Amino acid sequence: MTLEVLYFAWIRERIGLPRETVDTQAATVADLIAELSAREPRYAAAFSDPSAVRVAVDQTLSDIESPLEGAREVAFFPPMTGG
Amino acid sequence: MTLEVLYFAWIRERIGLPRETVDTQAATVADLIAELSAREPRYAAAFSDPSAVRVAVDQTLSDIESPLEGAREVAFFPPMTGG
Amino acid sequence: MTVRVQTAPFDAGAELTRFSAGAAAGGAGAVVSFTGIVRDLTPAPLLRLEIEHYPGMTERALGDIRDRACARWSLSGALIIHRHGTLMPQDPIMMVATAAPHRAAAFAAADFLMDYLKSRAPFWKKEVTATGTAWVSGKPEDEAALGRWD
Amino acid sequence: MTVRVQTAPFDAGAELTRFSAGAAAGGAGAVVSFTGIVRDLTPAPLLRLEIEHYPGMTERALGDIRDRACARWSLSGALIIHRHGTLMPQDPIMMVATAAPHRAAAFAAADFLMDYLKSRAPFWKKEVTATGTAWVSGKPEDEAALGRWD
Repeated sequence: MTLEVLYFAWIRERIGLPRETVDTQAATVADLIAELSAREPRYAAAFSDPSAVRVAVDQTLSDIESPLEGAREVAFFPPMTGG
Repeated sequence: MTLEVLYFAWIRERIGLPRETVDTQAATVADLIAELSAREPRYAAAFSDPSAVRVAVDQTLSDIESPLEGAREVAFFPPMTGG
Repeated sequence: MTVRVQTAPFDAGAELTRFSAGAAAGGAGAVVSFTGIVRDLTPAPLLRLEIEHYPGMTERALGDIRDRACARWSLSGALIIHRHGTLMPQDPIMMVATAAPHRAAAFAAADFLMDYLKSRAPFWKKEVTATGTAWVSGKPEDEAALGRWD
Repeated sequence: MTVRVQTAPFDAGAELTRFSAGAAAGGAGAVVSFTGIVRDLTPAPLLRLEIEHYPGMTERALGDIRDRACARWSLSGALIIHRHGTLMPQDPIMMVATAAPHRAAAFAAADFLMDYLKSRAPFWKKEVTATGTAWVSGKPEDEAALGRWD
């Protein structure tokens, strides 16, 4: 499966890029995080504190257990600070 | 004692004047209402439902038990509808 | 901390712009405004609304309401404008604006000002239609609402 | 029922004037507005605030927040404007406005919109000072605040 993976705010800065295309068999968000974290220290650093990471699957706020089947876009970001 | 007595809204309309000077020995607001109501039917009509009447003594919201000693201005009006 | 009682119409947007500029310069992070508008709810079309008030007591009551709000919350600013005289449907009747470092205080203070204005400021509204006039009744729940702030 | 996401500054007062005119024509008796303003609270003077957002999801989230408010209260109108990009101290960051027949609904809906905007709209703020930059932390109580509306 091919996913567009987006990063925002300090997660984007820590990983060093705003988006990338990822070819993966990850079944859930948790699987995808584990797979990315295993790649390089900068990914591991970005995902080191799961409580500080929020995720959207196809632009809908989701959580670490969310399945990725059929998904096209996954975004990782810190808690939102709008308003 | 000489009091300026003011009337507002439908109390003013029912009594037929906006203010008058009243010479009275009334000790409380209740005494003053009784004294005015005894004068003429239009006063009695204005004060017939005490729950519909609010009073201010010297421009401070008061109640029927409030003493009038030292007061200069008493106003009668229906519940306020500001805002 | 302005209180104005006037017959002239006012532009709530222009007032908000002026108020917010002062509040921002004073360190506010949050500005809340409320505007009350004349609605046409009478059985016959509303021709106009006439608002009577108690000169002297009005200014005193509004100043007292504003002081209570300022004592309760740390506000960067507070504004109350209330019209009296003859108003037309869709005219703004009154507005309040509050500014504070944080939004919870700005919201609470504006809500508080409105609760007090409704039943503690000496204004009375009369609706005039082609078929007659009627004084707007004070609602018991408006007076009861003040209990929220005890 | 307007939602705007923009880099350009906006004039909250001019927006309120336009919004209120439409609301009054639509029968509203109550208009509430909230404006959020950039504050200078950093240890070193704040040079600017940079707001990042998630294009696509932002519009979707704001539309969803507005729809929830409209489903919950009978509103004559609702407006959300949120800036992104570079903002200066004292700039308005965002505003919401709500219009309803009665004030309780207008107040509650504006408060609700703000609670949801704070932790459900994908914006992130970065403070830039002469001595460095720092991302503003989301507050756990902002996410917890949504529980008020369950």
